[in-house]
Amino acid sequence: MKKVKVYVTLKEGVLDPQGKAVEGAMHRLGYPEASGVRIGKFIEFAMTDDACSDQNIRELCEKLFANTVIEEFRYEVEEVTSP
Amino acid sequence: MKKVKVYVTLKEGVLDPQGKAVEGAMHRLGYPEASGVRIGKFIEFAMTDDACSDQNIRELCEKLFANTVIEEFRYEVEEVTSP
Amino acid sequence: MKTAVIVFPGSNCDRDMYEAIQCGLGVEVEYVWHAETSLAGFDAIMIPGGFSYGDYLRTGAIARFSNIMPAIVQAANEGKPVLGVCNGFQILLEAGLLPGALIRNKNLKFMCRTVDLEVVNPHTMFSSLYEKGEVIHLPIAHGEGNYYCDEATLAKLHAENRIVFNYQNNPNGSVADIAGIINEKGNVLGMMPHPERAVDALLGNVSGLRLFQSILKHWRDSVATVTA
Amino acid sequence: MPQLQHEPTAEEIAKNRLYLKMGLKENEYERIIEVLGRKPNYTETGLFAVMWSEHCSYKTSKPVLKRFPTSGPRVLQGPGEGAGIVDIGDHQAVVFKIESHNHPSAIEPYQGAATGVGGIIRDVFSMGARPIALLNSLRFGPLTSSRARYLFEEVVSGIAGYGNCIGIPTVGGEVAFDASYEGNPLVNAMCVGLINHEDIQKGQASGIGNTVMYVGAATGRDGIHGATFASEELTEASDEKRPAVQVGDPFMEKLLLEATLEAIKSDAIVGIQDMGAAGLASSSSEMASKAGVGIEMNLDLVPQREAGMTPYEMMLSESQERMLLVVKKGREAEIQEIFRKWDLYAAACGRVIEEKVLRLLHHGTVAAEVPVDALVKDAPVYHMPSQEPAQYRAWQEQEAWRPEITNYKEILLNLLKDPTIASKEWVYNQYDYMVQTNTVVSPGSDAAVVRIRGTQKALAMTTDGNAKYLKLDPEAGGKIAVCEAARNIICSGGEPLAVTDNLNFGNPEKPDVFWQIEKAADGISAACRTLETPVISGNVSLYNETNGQAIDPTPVIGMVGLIENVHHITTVSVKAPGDLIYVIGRAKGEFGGSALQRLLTGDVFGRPPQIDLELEKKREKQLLSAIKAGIIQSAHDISEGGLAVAVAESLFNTKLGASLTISGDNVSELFDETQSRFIVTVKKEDAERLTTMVEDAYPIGFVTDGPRLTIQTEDGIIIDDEVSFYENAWKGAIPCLMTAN
Ligand SMILES: Nc1ncnc2c1ncn2[C@@H]1O[C@H](COP(=O)(O)OP(=O)(O)O)[C@@H](O)[C@H]1O
Ligand SMILES: [Mg+2]
Repeated sequence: MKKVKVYVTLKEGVLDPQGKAVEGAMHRLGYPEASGVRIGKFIEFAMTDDACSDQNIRELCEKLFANTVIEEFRYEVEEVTSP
Repeated sequence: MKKVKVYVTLKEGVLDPQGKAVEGAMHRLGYPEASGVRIGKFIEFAMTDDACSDQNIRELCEKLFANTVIEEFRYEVEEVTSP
Repeated sequence: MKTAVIVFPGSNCDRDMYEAIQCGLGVEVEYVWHAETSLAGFDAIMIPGGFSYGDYLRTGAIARFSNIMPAIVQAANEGKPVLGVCNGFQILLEAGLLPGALIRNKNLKFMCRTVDLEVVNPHTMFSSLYEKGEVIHLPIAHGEGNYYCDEATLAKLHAENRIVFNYQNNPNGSVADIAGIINEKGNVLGMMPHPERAVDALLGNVSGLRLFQSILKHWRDSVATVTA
Repeated sequence: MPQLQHEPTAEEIAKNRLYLKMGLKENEYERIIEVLGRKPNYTETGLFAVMWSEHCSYKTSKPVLKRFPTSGPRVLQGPGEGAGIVDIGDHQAVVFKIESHNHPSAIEPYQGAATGVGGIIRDVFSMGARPIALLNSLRFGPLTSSRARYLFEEVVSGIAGYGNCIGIPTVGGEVAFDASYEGNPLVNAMCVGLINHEDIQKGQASGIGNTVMYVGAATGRDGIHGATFASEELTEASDEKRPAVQVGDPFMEKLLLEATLEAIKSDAIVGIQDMGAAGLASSSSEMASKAGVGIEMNLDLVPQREAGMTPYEMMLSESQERMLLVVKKGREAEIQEIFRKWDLYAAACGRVIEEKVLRLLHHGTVAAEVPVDALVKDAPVYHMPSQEPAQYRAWQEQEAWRPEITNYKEILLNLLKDPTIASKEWVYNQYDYMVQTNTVVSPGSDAAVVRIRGTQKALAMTTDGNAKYLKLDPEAGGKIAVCEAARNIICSGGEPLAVTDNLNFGNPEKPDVFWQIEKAADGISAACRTLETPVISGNVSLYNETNGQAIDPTPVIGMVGLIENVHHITTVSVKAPGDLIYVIGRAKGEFGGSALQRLLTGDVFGRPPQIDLELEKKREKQLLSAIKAGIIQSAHDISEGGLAVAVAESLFNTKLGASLTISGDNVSELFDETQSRFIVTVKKEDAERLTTMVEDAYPIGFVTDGPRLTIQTEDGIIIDDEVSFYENAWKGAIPCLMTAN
C-alpha cells in the first residue's frame, strides 16, 4: 500500500485572491513580515502498490486534481509500513 | 528569509465531504484502488528570519490558518537560498 | 425545437432552466440525467447552474467526468447550441469546450444580485435578438465567477469577437470584465449570469428571454434552410 | 449484558456517578433504575442522558409550551412532528419550522450555522414537503468587537454555503447586534416547504414487522452528546467539547432531499424522521413511542464511517444528513432502488416490534434494551420556580423618559447607521435568494414573498423579535414580537396563517430567567390567540449564557402568510411622485426600549411600548382589505427607529423623495415606537377610499420626484437633505464596520 500526497497550487501569475486576503489578515494579526502568501490544496490518499504508477498519479493530477489552465501540481509517494 | 509551508487537514473522525466526493470521482475515472481520500489546505508564504519563530508560526496556525475545533495543522520551515 | 436540460447530482437550477424553456419560451424540454450517454434527438443542450458534486475540489471538476459528457461534446461538434450557465459554464471550461477558468470572486464571497451587462456581440445564435452595446440586467449568483485566461487567450477572444457579454461594473474580478464567451464555432456559450432567472414579468425582469428566443430563432432559421 | 472492555460497567457507572458527566441528575438516574428494574449499562445511560436532555425532552419548557394555542381551522399538523403544516387550499399546504444552532455556532461558526440550516431543511422534507425558502434570525455582539465580526462573517457564510449549495433560496431574516450576545451568539434558521395533502408523512413506526431503514450519510463519531451540549451553558471549558460540532455536507443533503421526495411518492413508506439532535437514539425511540410500538435494530447493519464504533457512539452520534425510514415489509428493494439512483445507500437495519422497547443488537448480543416510552413520553418534566425580578417592577414604575433633540438630521443619520437598523444587504447578497425562480419580493422588504407556481397564490414570510422590549417587559415584548411579524406579512399583502417560535433564553434554573420564559410565552400566546395565528412548531434554546450572564430574552417569531392573489403583493418602496403618504395610528410618545433611547443613552430602561391586541387586529384587517382593494401603492410598518426611519427606508432604492409636514411633538412623531402603526402611500384619487377603509389614517405628505427628504414642522423645516445622504449611511454602515479592521 502506498500513501500519495498531492500539492496543487495556483500558477505563478494567476491572481490568488484568497492568498491576498490571508496575507492582509496576517499583517493585521501583527505579522507584517509575512509576504507572498499563496493558498493551495493538499490531497492525500492511499493506493494499492500496483495501481500507484507515476503514469497513473500524473493522469489523476492532470485530469482531476488540478486544472492546468491555472494550477500546477507536485506529488510524493510514500511507502505505508503497517497497513 | 524563510519559506513556510503549512498543511491544514481535517481532524481524524471529522467528515470530509470533499474527500468523499473526490474519491467517488477517482473510482469512476478508473481508479477503484484509491481509498481514504482527504483534502486539506496548503499555505505557503515567505517570512523574515527574525519573525519566523516556532511560536509565531504556531500562533498563526492556531488563530488564522486552522480552526482547531475541526482541523489540525503541521508546518515546515525552509531556508530560502536566493531571495 | 427539443431542448435538453442536463441534471447532475447537485444541479439546482435545472428546474428553473426547464421552466424558463417550457413556460418562458414555450418549446419542448426534457431533463437528461447525467448517467445517460446519448443526446440524440435534441436540438439544443442546456447545462444549468448549481453545485454539481457539491463543487468539491473545483467547480465543475467532477461533473466533467460524467457519462453524459461525451454526448455533450458530440452535440457541440455537430454545431448544436450548447448553453452553460453558471455551474454549467464552469463545467464547459473544465471540459475544455471553452478556454480559461473560473476562480473565486475577488472579494471571496458568494454574491447574489442583479447586474448590468453590455451585449458585446449580438451576432451569435444566442444573442441575435439583442442590440450591440445594449445594456441588459441579469441576476448573478456565484462564489466562483471570476473569469481568468492568459493574455494570448484573451487576445484571441477579442480578435475573434468571442466575448458575448461584459459586466458594466465588474463584480467579481473577471479578466476584461468578461461575463460570457463563446467557442470558435459560435455554438457553445458559457456565461455566469442567469438568463433563466429573468423570463417572467412577475419576478420583475424579462431580460433573459431574448437569449432563449435567439436560440429558437436560430433553430427555426436553420430548419428552414434545411427544408428549403 | 457483556460490555466492551473500555466502557465502564453498570456498577462502575453507579459507583463513580458517571451519569452526572453525561448530564443526568441524581434523581433522574434513580428513576432510570426504577424504570428498568436494574442499573443501566453504558449505552443505556447514554440513551437516557440525551433523550432526557432539555434539547430533546423539553423537560423544563414543556409546561410553558402548553400555553400556546396550537390548533385552528387550517392547521393540519401542530407541534410534535418534524414541522407544522397549514392548509392553503387547493389540496396544498405550507410546512414550516424554526430551529436554533446557537451553541455550535459559538464554537465553529461556519459549520455550526451550516449544519443548523441542514437540520431544519431535513425537518421539512422529512414531512414530505419540498423546501421552498429559508429564513434566519441572528444575534451577535457589537461589530466593534473583532470576535463579533468573526462570528458574524462566518455564520453568514455558513448559512450561505449550505443554502446556496442545496438550492433553496434564503429569502429573509433579521440580524441584531447587542452586547448581551457577545459571548453567546444566536443562530436560528427557519425552513418553509410546500406539500400536497396526500404526500404528508409522519414520524411514526407503525405496522409490526415493517422494516426500519437507514438512509443518507454514514455514521461517524461526530457530535456525540451534541444534544446535552446544547442544554448547557457555554463556559471556558466548552472548548474541550469540541468534537460536538459537525461538518455539514450540503451536497449529500441535496441528494437525500431528492431521493426522499421521490421515495414518498411510492406508498411503501410508513414513516420518516430525520436524525437531528441525538441522532439514531431520538429518531428510533420517538418513531416507536409515537406509534405505540417498539423497534429492534441491528447496529452491525448501520452504515459506519469509522471502524470500531460502539453502540453508545452509534446511537448518540449527530452525524448530519441522515434519515430513518419505516418501510412496508417486502418493499425494501423498491426504496433501495430509488436511493441508489441518487448514489445513496438505504440499509435495512431493524424492524418494528410489538413489545414497546428499543432493543439494540451488536455483534450478536443485546447491547441495550429500554422501554421506548421511558425515553420519550415519560421523560421527566420540571416545574421550575419562577420569580419576578425587582428590576422589572422598578422599570414599570419609572417615569417615562422624554428625549430632547435639537439636531434631527444627525439623529436620523445615526439611527440609520445603527447596525441593527442599517441595510442588511451585506448579509443577503451572500445568499442565493433567487434560485427556484419564485422569489417575487427579495430580502429587503418587510416580508419575503414566494409565489406558488401554477396558482395565483403566494406566501409571505418573516422572522421577528425585538429583545429590547422583552428585556424590559417579557409579556409585552412577546406580544409585540408576534404583532410585528404579522404587520410585516400584512404589509406584503398576506393574511397571517400561523407561527413557529424559537425561545432563546438563559438558564431556566434561575427563577428570574424562568419568569421571563413564562411571561414571554404568555405574551406570544395572547397575541397568537387574538390574531388567530396558532403556533404550529418551534424550538427551545435555553442556557444561552456565558460565564453566568444570560442573553436578553429573545424569542424569535417565524410567521408565514397567504397572499391570495399575486396582484396583492405590496412592498415598502414608494412608487410614484405625487402619491400621498399616510400614517396609520397616532404616536403616543413611547420610548422605553426604543432605538432612540439606545442611541442617546447607550441603554434601555422604563416601560416598552404598550400594545392593544384588539386595536392591532382591527388595523391589520383594515389595511389588508385596502391592499386587496388595490389602493395601496406601498406599505411599511413602523418599528425600530420610528416613523422617520420607516419613511427613509421606503425611499431607498427608488430615486424618489418625500415631503412631510408633521404637527405635535416632533420627537414623538418622528422617533417614538408606538405599536400598531404603518406608513402607506396611495394615489391622490384613492385618498378618500383609504380613509373610509382604514380608520386611523392621516396624511403627512407626498412622494416627490426629486430624491430629497424634507420634513416641515410647526418650528420650520427640520430635515431637508438628499435621500442619498441617508441612503449611503444606511447601506454603508455594516460593510464599513466589517472592513474597518
Ligand atoms: N417553542 C415551541 N413551540 C411550539 N412547539 C415547539 C416548540 N419547541 C419545540 N416544539 C415542537 O416540539 C417538537 C420537537 O421539537 P424539536 O426537538 O426541536 O424537533 P427535532 O427533534 O426535529 O429537532 C416539534 O414538533 C416542535 O415543533
Ligand atoms: Mg428534527
